[in-house]
Amino acid sequence: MKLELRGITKRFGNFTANDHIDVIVESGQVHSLLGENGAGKSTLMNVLFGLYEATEGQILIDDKPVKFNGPGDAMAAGIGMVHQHFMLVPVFTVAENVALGNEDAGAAGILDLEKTRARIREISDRYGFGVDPDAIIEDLPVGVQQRVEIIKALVRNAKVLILDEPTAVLTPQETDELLNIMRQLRDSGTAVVFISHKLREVKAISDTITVIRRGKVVGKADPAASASELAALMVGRSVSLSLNKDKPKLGEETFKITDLSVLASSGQLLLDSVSFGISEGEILAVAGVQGNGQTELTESIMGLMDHVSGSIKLGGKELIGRTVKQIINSGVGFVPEDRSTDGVIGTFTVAENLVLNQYDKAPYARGMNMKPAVMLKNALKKITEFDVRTQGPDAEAGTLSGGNQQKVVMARELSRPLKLFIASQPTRGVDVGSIEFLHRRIVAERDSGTPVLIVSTELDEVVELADRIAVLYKGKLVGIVPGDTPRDILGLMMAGASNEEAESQSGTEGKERA
Amino acid sequence: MSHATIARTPEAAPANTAVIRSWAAPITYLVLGLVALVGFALGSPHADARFRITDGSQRISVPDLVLGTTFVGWAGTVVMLGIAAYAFVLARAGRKPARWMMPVFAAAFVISFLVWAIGSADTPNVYLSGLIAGSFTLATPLIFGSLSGVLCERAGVVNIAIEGQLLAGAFCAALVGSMTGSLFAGVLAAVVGSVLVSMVLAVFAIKYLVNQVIVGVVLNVLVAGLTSFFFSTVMVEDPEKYNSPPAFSVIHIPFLADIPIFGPIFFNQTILGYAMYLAVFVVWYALFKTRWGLRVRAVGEHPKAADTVGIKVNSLRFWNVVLAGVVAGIGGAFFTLVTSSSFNKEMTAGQGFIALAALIFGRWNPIGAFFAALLFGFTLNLSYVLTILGTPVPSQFMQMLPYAVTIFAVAGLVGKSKAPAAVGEPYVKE
Amino acid sequence: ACGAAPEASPSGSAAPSAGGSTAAGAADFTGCIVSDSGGFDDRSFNQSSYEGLLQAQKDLGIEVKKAESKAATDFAPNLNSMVKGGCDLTITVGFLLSDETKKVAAANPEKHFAIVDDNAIDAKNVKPIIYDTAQAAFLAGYLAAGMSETGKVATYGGMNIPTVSIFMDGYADGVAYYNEKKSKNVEVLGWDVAEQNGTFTGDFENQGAGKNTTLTFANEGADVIMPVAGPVGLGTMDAVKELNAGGKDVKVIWVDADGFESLASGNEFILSSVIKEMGKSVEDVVTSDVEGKFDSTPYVGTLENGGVSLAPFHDFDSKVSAELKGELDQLKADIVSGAVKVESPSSPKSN
Amino acid sequence: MSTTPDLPPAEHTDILVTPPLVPELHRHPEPGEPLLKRIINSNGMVSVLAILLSLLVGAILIAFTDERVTSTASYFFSRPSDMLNAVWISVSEAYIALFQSSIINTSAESISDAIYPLTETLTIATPLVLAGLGVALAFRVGLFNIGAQGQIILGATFAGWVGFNLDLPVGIHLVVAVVAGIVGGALWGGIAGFLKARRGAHEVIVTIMLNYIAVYLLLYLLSTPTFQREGSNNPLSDPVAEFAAYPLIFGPAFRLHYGFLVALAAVAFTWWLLNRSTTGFEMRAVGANPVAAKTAGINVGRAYLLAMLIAGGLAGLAGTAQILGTERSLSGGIAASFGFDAITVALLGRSNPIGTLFAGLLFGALRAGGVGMQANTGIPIDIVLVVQSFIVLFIAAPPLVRSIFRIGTSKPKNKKAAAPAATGGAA
Ligand SMILES: Nc1ncnc2c1ncn2[C@@H]1O[C@H](COP(=O)(O)OP(=O)(O)OP(=O)(O)O)[C@@H](O)[C@H]1O
Ligand SMILES: Nc1ncnc2c1ncn2[C@@H]1O[C@H](COP(=O)(O)OP(=O)(O)OP(=O)(O)O)[C@@H](O)[C@H]1O
Ligand SMILES: [Mg+2]
Ligand SMILES: [Mg+2]
Repeated sequence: MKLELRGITKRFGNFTANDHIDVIVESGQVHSLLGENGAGKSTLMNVLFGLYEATEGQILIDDKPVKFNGPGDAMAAGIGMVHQHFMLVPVFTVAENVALGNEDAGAAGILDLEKTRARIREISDRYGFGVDPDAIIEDLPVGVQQRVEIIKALVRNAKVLILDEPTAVLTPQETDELLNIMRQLRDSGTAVVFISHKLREVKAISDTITVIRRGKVVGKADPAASASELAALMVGRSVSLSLNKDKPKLGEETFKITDLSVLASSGQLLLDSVSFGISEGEILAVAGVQGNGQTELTESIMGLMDHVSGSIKLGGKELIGRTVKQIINSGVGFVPEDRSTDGVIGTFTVAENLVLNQYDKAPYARGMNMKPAVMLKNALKKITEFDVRTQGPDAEAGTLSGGNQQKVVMARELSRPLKLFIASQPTRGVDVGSIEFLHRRIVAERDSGTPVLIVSTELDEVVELADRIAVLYKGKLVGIVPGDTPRDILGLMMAGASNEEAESQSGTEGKERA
Repeated sequence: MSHATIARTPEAAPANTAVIRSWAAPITYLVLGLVALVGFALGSPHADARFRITDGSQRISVPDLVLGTTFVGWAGTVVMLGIAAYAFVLARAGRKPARWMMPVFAAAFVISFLVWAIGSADTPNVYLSGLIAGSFTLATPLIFGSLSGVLCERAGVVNIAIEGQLLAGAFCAALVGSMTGSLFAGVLAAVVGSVLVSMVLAVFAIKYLVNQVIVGVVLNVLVAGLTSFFFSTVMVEDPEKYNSPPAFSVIHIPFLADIPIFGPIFFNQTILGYAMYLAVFVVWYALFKTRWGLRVRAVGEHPKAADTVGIKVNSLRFWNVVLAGVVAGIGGAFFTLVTSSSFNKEMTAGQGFIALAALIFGRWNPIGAFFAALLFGFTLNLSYVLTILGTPVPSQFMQMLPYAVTIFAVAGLVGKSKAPAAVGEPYVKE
Repeated sequence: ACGAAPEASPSGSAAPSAGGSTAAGAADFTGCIVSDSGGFDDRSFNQSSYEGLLQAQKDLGIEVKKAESKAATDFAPNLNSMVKGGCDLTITVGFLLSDETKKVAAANPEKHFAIVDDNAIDAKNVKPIIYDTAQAAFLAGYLAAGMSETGKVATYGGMNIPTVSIFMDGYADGVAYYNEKKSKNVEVLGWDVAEQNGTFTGDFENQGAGKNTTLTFANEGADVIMPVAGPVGLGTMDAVKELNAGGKDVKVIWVDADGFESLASGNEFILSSVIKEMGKSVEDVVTSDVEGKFDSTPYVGTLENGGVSLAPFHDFDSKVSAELKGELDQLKADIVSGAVKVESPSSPKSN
Repeated sequence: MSTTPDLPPAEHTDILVTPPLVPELHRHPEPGEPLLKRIINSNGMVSVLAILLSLLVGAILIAFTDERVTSTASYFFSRPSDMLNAVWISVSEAYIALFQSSIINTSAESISDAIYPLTETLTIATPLVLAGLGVALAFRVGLFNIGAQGQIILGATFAGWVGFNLDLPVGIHLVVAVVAGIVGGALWGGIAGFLKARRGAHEVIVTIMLNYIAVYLLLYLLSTPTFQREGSNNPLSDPVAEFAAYPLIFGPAFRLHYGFLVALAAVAFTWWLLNRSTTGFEMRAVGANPVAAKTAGINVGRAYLLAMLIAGGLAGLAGTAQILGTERSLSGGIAASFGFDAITVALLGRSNPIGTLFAGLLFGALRAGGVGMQANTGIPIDIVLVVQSFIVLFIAAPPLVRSIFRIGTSKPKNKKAAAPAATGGAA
């Protein structure tokens, strides 16, 4: 099957997200789309999948024009899509999610999930997914949810499979497995459209690469080209892909966690006797697949979790048992992992969001009375300093792009004297240029003598920033290793191996590969 | 390199869990147990409470149940305090209260309370079957209303307009029923009236993206205004012609209707009464066991996900709201074709809001809403019965009983209930 | 829809003045009425009073205006707009309007007012219209006790307020009097005179509650039931129809008007009614004002002046024994003469 | 300013309107839109049109049920002018009465008679605005407060008790009574807030139930000697002491009392609280995104409790407007239906204090006008409910009004209505 997009244009209001895009996707190929944040990749795929209606242009299948009135039509035409943000109903089982929209039903529409279960098991076995059809989605780790999305597409016999940033939340190992699955699919004749910001993966898997910038195709790239060439094509200027930071000047170990355990209300241990410390002027990065306790680690430091035991000391003072407000006031800066739900309030203005946890302190308030003028002045300053792209301090934060929302949170947390700085996924969804900037700010905070705790699923970022790396697996601290530990060892540790095991294992594997 | 790292690990054994002590349940049990001790055991009126199961008009005759208030009060208290103590033991050990504890405790409490209350009355003697049957009758329109709410909210549309739907149904049933003299036409008109209300809700909420709470609240006012207006201008002018609808008669199923207690509830109802049971079952079955139900729930939880698999979110929502109108319309007809013989201004008297509470209390589940409405009907009926038997409690406090019980149940036993995730959010597609 | 146009209808006379119509020979008198929050279609005292005014309009050709109150907040504006609208006599219905009537009457000494069911105003231009309903209800209680086969009779109210509980007091006292006379032990369900506490549906709207309450009464063995709850009583009628269809023998004593005449259906189960002649007394007050004989002495409806009465038995006439009829007549005479004292905490107090 | 190479050069002169740092996505205002067109397309215009449309709907109902219209309709085809005439007469009569009883009585003989209707409008608007503020405030915190009715009742009960039971010096008596009213309402609202914060009990259920309980509680109290009027056993209290009542602003000829100024002060207070105070910031944050609020150190439960306390207090003030302002003695109907109307008022006012003030005034006018219309023309006051509802529906759906009148939009579509999504999700 050959799929052709011809002259696709998509406008939102008077903003053009896709501008006369031509792409041809052939079966038996992995076709990658590269482009910076907001370039229009997802939009293009949503048009192709019938979720958005193209403003102009045509979609052709095997040279015949088709018209999709909705995803249903696209699926019927053999197109499957794994969305950047999962399209799974959290309270449904795997089987229900897979069946949805394509249900087997008996008389009077009575559901028959048996066939679906069988299909799931079959596909799961074929690709080694290990997915239980009766598991509830919200209980599953993201990696498994990812597979459920792929199963959804495969069950519908997709001839074209679109994968929009599928690797953003996977471990290196899982990523490798996914790439293997993609190869299997390609070899069985499926056309795969792959979107990723991770140039390494793109280079490894692609047969064809199309680069999009500001909604336009700027050309094709050779998978053999170097990463910095690809980056330059994407952004339109040369980008420095590595951060030059000085050696840390360690001070006192002012932040210390001892035997920290956190329980879910079900009694499950989310963190299991975790102990470590961070010195002034040091960045400790926590690596690990999502769902292994990183979120709970940061949230329990912030006083956001119930059922916490052990000790968290900052400058000798115990944090456990204090309120969130007290903890913030004792000088802890916190960038939560999900900026849109935890970090900013979408219907508040940028200016308000910039003082979200400082609103009741001087100079923003005197007594109960707030001072909007001071807030505004602060906002103008921060907007310039952090290069927040917004229509102004009065714009609602929800209208900002994800990257700019992230900058608002960073600006808020980094602009007061801190005794500890915690950032979860500090650059998630941020484009290359801004990553550079934010990383420099984090390092500057370290250099001013603040202990810094970074949590990131992005291994590149961890390696880039960390002076030391801690790895969490199923709530346990697997080990703490130096910042320059090789990636494959980290990967193995993230899968639960201790650092000694990982080193020996990666040694043998390295040899096999070589 | 094994994928087992991500798959669920069923062997996730004790090593991965620890003790959480939750004292909420034992404390609640203890407090209620002490209430029972002071009220029902120590405060026993030392009389016999007589429960009549049959009243002689049935084929089957069952002897009266006579219970000593002192005995039952103490027995109940012992059971309740026993459960409370056991709950403390479990909590200490970090274990959750056993599943049977809540229902057994609730049963002990209700039985002791009932025996105490009847025993304390001037006439310590009650017709139990009538008490229960009356509860069902009072609950029937509430149940229809709740089902309407369930149908809307499961699809992601808030339905504050249940009151308006019921009232519109009641009005249309009375008007058309009177003019045609036909029960069928009356019910049909009720359905049409209520569906019209639904459609306004659907159009404003889905097409014009107006906040659904606003539309619902306003629709209640609008329907109250319209029906009162036409009541004053049309019905009052000639009540014989416009406001004397026929009434559904009771269909008495021989033999079965004579089964003590259950007979009158299940086998001695009007068509609309039987329709209520059917509706509860059908809505439950359809929501949870059919293709349609799966889609409806998906749309209410995550409309975009539903859209990506080709489900027409807004049209499904629209038709669900309309269907909700059908169900509420039948409930509305119940007011004028079963309960009473004519329409009256604002005669639904806030029952739509009670239905709303019942559906939240019932956790958006038809069966749950059924029992929640029943609890309400039971306490309401009990308050009537107790005043009839004569109690020293002022009538105004008896009238508060069902509302107070609902608050207790919601605050003490139910706690948070989780609405469908996307309820209230319009779905907009680019 | 395509009838013929009336010949030469002079424009202007086609539209009678709004809100009321002028009958031939209109006296230059405007009689007005303000309801309480029950509204004029309450099938109770607002409606009866309004009907009395309409009757006066018909008979005397006066001009009539009405203002219905939806809530307490409407009383003042309604009353004001009546007074400003040139009403000579304004009738206000219910004790809730007492304060407002007093105020407006004081501000407009040249206008006349009458207030139904309230005796709290002592002013030259306000005539209270009240009823000693307990007297008639006493007869009804005696009748109910005499007719009950189960030895249990019942009553319930809409709300526990004096105008309602006075019926219930009289009824219960009548039963007690019967028991005393006959050494019987007929029980009254739903009202306890000593405690002044009993069964109330909580409002005057929910007919379902009336029906349910009545069914419960029947379950507990009552076979004569007196609802004192306006339209809620229609729920009792529905229940009684159902009960009789199911083979029970349950009768109703209606209140306010003669239910046998006023109800659309179910009147075959109306044993009798406790009549409160609101329509007639309102009409009388209007008539005497038109005739220039307005005074402010309270009108108290009693058995003696016929302001309250026990309605005829109609269909039950043959079933009420002559003996019982005789006793009732004697009882009525005794009450009128004062030989039997009927007293309720809610009875009108003379002031 | 070289960031926008794709703009036509002409626009560069206009660079002042483009704030710095705006990316290329920035939407430029359409140049040269004529003023008239902008007015026609504005939201204010939509509101006016919405009111007109609603009055039209009302007119249809009035005409439909008017006897003169129905009788002339029978021969419509032989002489249509009669019917049209009758329609005109019935509708214009009704609306003139509505206007004359709510704004200015143009046929009055004295100035005081002429402005009397306006003072009535303000009088009725007083409790509407106050209770509306309570509902609006709760809305902004993500709580759907259906309980204003019960809160008004409790407020009136507390204030009334102080008013007719205590004997306090001039000045102090009123203040104590008003404070008692606030406390009563706050207590009732606070129960719902407390149960929400502590037990997660759904505020919709709790407030609905508390409304009923308040009604029966009041009826019970009115049957006790403490509350019942001396020498009467009607459920009616003594009037409040003269010095416990709000003084009348324009003397005894008008009902308008100082409670109206209290309402204006409450609008200002609520506006300040929500928009300028740290507490308001917390409450709005919780309403907009409780998770983010919690992360920012805001105590969500406390915000719920506080919001319901204040909302209840505002509704309690509405109760004082009733008991210390217009009614003066306590009866079962003291709250009328203000608690329920308040929900609509708050929603129409987009949960914003100033909006609520205007919505309350509009509803006050309709209510006052409706009473007069009914008294003068016999049209049931229920028509006012119908007109009110249509106004809210039309105002909430500008695209509908625009499409009916075929006018363009001046704002991007799909702007969500004011009430926070959290509220919808809650129900
Ligand atoms: N409601 C809205 N009104 C106006 N503009 C909006 C609105 N919502 C989004 N935008 C615009 O759309 C963009 C946000 O889209 P999105 O969040 O997908 O971008 P992104 O790819 O995450 O951005 P970035 O490149 O910063 O990571 C922003 O440029 C913003 O200005
Ligand atoms: N619903 C929308 N409304 C308005 N603008 C939108 C909308 N969706 C996307 N856009 C705009 O289209 C641009 C392209 O967005 P898209 O999500 O396609 O980017 P992308 O290339 O997938 O980026 P990323 O790498 O961050 O996923 C965004 O910058 C945004 O400005
Ligand atoms: Mg993006
Ligand atoms: Mg994307």
